[in-house]
Amino acid sequence: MRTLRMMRMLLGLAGAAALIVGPASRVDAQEQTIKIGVLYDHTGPFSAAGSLNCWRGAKMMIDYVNERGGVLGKYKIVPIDGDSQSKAEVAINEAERLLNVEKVDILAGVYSSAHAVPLAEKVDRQKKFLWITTAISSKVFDGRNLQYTFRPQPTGTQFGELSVQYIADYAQERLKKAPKDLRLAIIYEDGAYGTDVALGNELKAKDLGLNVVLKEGYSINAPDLSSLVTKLRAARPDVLYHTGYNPDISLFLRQAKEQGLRLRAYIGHGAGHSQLDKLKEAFGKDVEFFHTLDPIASQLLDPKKLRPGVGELTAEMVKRYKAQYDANAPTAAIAPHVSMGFNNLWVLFNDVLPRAIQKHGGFGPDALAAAARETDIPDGGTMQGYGVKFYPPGHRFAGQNARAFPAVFQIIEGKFELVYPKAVATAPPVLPLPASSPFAAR
Amino acid sequence: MLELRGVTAGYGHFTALWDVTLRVEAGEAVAVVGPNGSGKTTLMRVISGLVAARTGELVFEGNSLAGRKAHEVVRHGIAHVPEGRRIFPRLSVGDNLRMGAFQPRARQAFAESRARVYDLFPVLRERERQPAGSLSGGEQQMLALGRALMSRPKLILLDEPSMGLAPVLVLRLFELIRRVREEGYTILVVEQNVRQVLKLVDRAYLLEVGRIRMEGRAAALSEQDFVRKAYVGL
Amino acid sequence: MIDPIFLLEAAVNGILLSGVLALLALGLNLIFGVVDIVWIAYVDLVMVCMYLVYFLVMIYGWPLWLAGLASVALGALLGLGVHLLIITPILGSAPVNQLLATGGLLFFLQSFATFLWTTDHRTVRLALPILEVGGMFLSFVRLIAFAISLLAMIGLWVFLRRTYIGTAIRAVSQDREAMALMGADPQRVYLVTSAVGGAMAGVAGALLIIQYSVHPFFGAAFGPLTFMICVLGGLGNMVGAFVASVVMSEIISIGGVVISTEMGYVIAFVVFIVMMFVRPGGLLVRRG
Amino acid sequence: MRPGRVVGAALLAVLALGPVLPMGGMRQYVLHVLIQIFVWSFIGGAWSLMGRFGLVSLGHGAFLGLGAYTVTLLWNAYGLTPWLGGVVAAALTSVLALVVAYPCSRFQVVGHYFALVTLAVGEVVRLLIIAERNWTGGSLGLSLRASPHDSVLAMQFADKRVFYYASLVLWLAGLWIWYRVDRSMARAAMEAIGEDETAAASVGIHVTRFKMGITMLSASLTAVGGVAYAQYITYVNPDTLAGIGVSLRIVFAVVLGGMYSLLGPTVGTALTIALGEYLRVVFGLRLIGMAETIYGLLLILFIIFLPAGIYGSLRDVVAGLARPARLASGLR
Repeated sequence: MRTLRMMRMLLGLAGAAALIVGPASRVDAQEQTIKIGVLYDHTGPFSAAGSLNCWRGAKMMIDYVNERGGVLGKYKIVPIDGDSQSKAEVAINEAERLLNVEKVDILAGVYSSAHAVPLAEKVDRQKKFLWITTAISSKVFDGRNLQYTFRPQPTGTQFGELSVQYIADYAQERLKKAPKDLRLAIIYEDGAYGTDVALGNELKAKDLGLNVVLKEGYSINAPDLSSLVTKLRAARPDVLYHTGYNPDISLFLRQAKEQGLRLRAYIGHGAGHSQLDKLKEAFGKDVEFFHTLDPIASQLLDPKKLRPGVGELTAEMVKRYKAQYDANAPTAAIAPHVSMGFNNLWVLFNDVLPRAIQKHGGFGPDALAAAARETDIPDGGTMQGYGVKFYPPGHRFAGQNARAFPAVFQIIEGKFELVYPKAVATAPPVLPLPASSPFAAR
Repeated sequence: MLELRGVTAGYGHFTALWDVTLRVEAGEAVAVVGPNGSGKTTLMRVISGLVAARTGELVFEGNSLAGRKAHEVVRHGIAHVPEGRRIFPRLSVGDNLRMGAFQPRARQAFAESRARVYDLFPVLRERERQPAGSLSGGEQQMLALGRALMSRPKLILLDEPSMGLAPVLVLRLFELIRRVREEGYTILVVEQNVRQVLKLVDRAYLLEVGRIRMEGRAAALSEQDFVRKAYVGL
Repeated sequence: MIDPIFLLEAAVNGILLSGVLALLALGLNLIFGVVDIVWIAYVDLVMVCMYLVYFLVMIYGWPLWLAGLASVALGALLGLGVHLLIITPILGSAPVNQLLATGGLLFFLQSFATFLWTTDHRTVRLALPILEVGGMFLSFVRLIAFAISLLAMIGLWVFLRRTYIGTAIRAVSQDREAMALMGADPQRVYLVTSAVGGAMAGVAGALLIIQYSVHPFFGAAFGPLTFMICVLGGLGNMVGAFVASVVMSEIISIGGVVISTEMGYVIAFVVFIVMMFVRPGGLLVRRG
Repeated sequence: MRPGRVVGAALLAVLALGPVLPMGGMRQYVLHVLIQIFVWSFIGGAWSLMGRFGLVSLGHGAFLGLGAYTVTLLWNAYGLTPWLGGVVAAALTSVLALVVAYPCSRFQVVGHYFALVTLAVGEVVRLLIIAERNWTGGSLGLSLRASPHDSVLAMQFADKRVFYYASLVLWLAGLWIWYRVDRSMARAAMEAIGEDETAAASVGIHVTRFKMGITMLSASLTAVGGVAYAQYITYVNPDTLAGIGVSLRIVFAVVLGGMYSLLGPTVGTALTIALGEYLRVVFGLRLIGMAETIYGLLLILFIIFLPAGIYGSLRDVVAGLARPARLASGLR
């Protein structure tokens, strides 16, 4: 009751503000097109680290919706692309341009958490609607009570927590040690993304009484990580938790191998660790049995475990990806980033937008926000397995999807296999690293 | 041998030489004297090609030098010993001499030229392996002269050879230059030490604010107020 | 307290890293010392050479040594090109303009590489053995890099000290005008220097691509460190550059293990700043 | 002189009316770009105070970052108003400038060496921010804690127009300071230093003192610019506010415009920002990387063909047409 009144008040306030800002969206509604700003990094280091794949997923979803006549069969989506160039200040400039010059109704995308954190604040202040598909840092929402920013994607902290839970669950059974006797090391790129995941690792480890022997951040631009490897060797961890982008994890793995780092399990968390093709190009069989965490790449899920109709969409995504971008890609190797762009925009087009138009009278920021708050997709209702229900205004993480969860994958015989949570697993995990791995403890 | 007609030159918007006409015959020694800032050094740089003349003609042994770069002028047989000696301080004495014989014609005759330079300046032979920067001022001037001789020039341009040397060394230096002259080289020298230089040369020019003010045989000039003018710059 | 064995390992890693840094610094230092212009984009030329080796080896299947030779040739050509097209017109300009023209080249190379090859990072995978010595592991690839940079240093030293053109290069670096008066065309000496410096970039490219992934922003990580090593070693002083590489690498490596990776670099840069005041002519030259 | 003044007044009037001019829907974006131009022009002007006297610093990112981080940290941790925080930031930056500039002057570190020393200082500050990630946020950067509503004390406003006028005033103040320094007694002296250090010293100018003064002024103004930028963007990050990238960007803009003239830094900054935005918008996602490639190419060409900067070269040409004689006397 109280939340409702507060929401109504907020809506009123926001509505008044929207009148001042301008009735642009109402005009657009008559033309029956919806302009959506699609903001990813097409240049700079982030583009290869997954941003481009997100954009491909988003683009395929927009094409898909338009080919079927648009949202509700009549509102065509007009995408306007923006390039953040992997730089926070450019991301801010592009957001300004998309919102104020191109007058997009929705701003969607954002790969890097380092961009999402300042962007969310600025866009929300302008009372514009922001739909984050990829950036995972919990700092985007934490305590900021954003009203117009929503994210179906799980948070970095959830990544970090899940990966520790996974090891704790299997410690006795596979690693033959009580969880509290395991030695964990956490290394992370010190940007928004790595910091957040590492925090999740640390919190969960503390929670479960696990022993963290080393926690160290590094900058993705570091030209040499051999001293970090030496420190790790000195700390003798059983399990290494690593969060990084790509050139930096390649450098780390190479130096770790050269310097003889030995582990019983290696767990990466998305981004660079999810780019199987890159990892295999650089390290071949050496990366066998490495783990990564991500929202589930849709094609890896068993369609039978999802709601009816969702599985077909996944097939559509795989078909389009192969036709447009990489005909030879093995289905399992399509990066989860593609799914993030594809699936999370699907939630927007299929759930939020129709409700905003039919129930809230259009697709202005307020209608969209109101519609998003009513989103209630049960688990298994999206291509990536999770449901969608956003934390309400006033909540510490207002705007974050409460039902999102990542999953743990392992490279087994050159493919990603879903190994955890057990409920959705498609294969049992291989723990500890078998002797065939050059990183295996001897 | 060398003839300048109506040469004007300068840097950027600044003109240092105005309409200079000057002549050096083969076997002669000629001096250009004048106060500080009168354009003497610019004159030398124009002849050796470091500064391009804006107007006028430069002819050496019947060939026009107009538009030639410094490294091309050397090939015609003009060696320029620049103001401040400009030896290569971190190269050894021997390497300095080797560099002096850079152009192919001179490089072929390297051993012979070096023997001649060592005969003229025996101290350089003793210091052959030392870095040139460690030599005394007088020795450095010898090296600069010797290095110029290595290119087997016909005409030597000397820019302020006595600068920065103690008076007793200046006398010795002029003695050396006289010996170089006796070897058969033609010399054009710029000097502030007018009294000494006039004893050395056949003819002299007085340069003032970029213009030739006076010209004549050295013996005749030294008795006029030429000397005073050159010092005071009236 | 950290186990001494790991300090030793850090020291060894430092030596191996110094091979990488010296490779980058030697060619730049030659150019910097002679032409007296900092090529801010030097490491980006190395980046271009790395791409060449990558494509030749991974796409066209050339053997690595042949691709390496091609890289050296490309480096020399790039050196010539940069000198002719960018440096020559600004030889007489203010130092800041010279600095910035090559800075513009840096922007250009980074974004043109993005345009041509996208931001994908690419790796030449090479299975070379790893040596294990008393609980420490030595990367064979890095040992080779170190050995070649040592050879390159000696080679350049001999070239500059013992050959006629090398001596002329040193002479030009000391007094360009005086060398013109000797009959040497400074432009030609500069061209030789830029070509040799560029060829060194090619050598570096061939050796770095087997240790690092190449991407358009490769230069950013190494650029500043490379300039500082050149100055620290003394301009045009090959032995100095090598020694400076070792000193900086050791600080970075040991500092990284004892404190943290970034602090290793912080200490290295602070040492550089202080050395500039104490020994501006380079590590091996006393003030005077 | 008179027509110049009229043009100037007209331009100022247009700028003052900027936010109310009819621009259709572009207003917010245009204001955003203009605010950036004002702030970065101010910073460029601060840089040129040193640059024009031969003190080419590649480390102004250090001053910028120190200023921005000081204010943001003080506000976030202690709620200290940016007005006071700005003073603290400027003071701290001056101290850093002094610590670097004094030995540089004392030990005659000039030219390329000065540039590289300052470059190292910029890297040290950037790396320290990253290394001290526990309280600076590391590479992640730091968000300015939002004040609940618009506040002069917190220097936070939802409306861009406030920032627009504030940055306009800041920019004008920067020009005024530049002009005063240019006119002051120090001018002749400093120019003498730029030409020839020993000559200047021998005529009795205290070289070190002048260098210190100008360096500290330049650094603290840069810090103020950093504060303004942080307050507007409400987010600080070591890569955008410290390190080489941003230092080079400042220098580029100034040299491009011309560092010896009052409006040179502004012209250069406006041009680089506008060009960057324009190329990005024009090329969009076609020919990825092409926009920046052209930008780099233009920078090289400008520096080769307009060495005095765009504004400087233009002014020379105009002055040359009007008074050819005066130019000749201006050079040695």
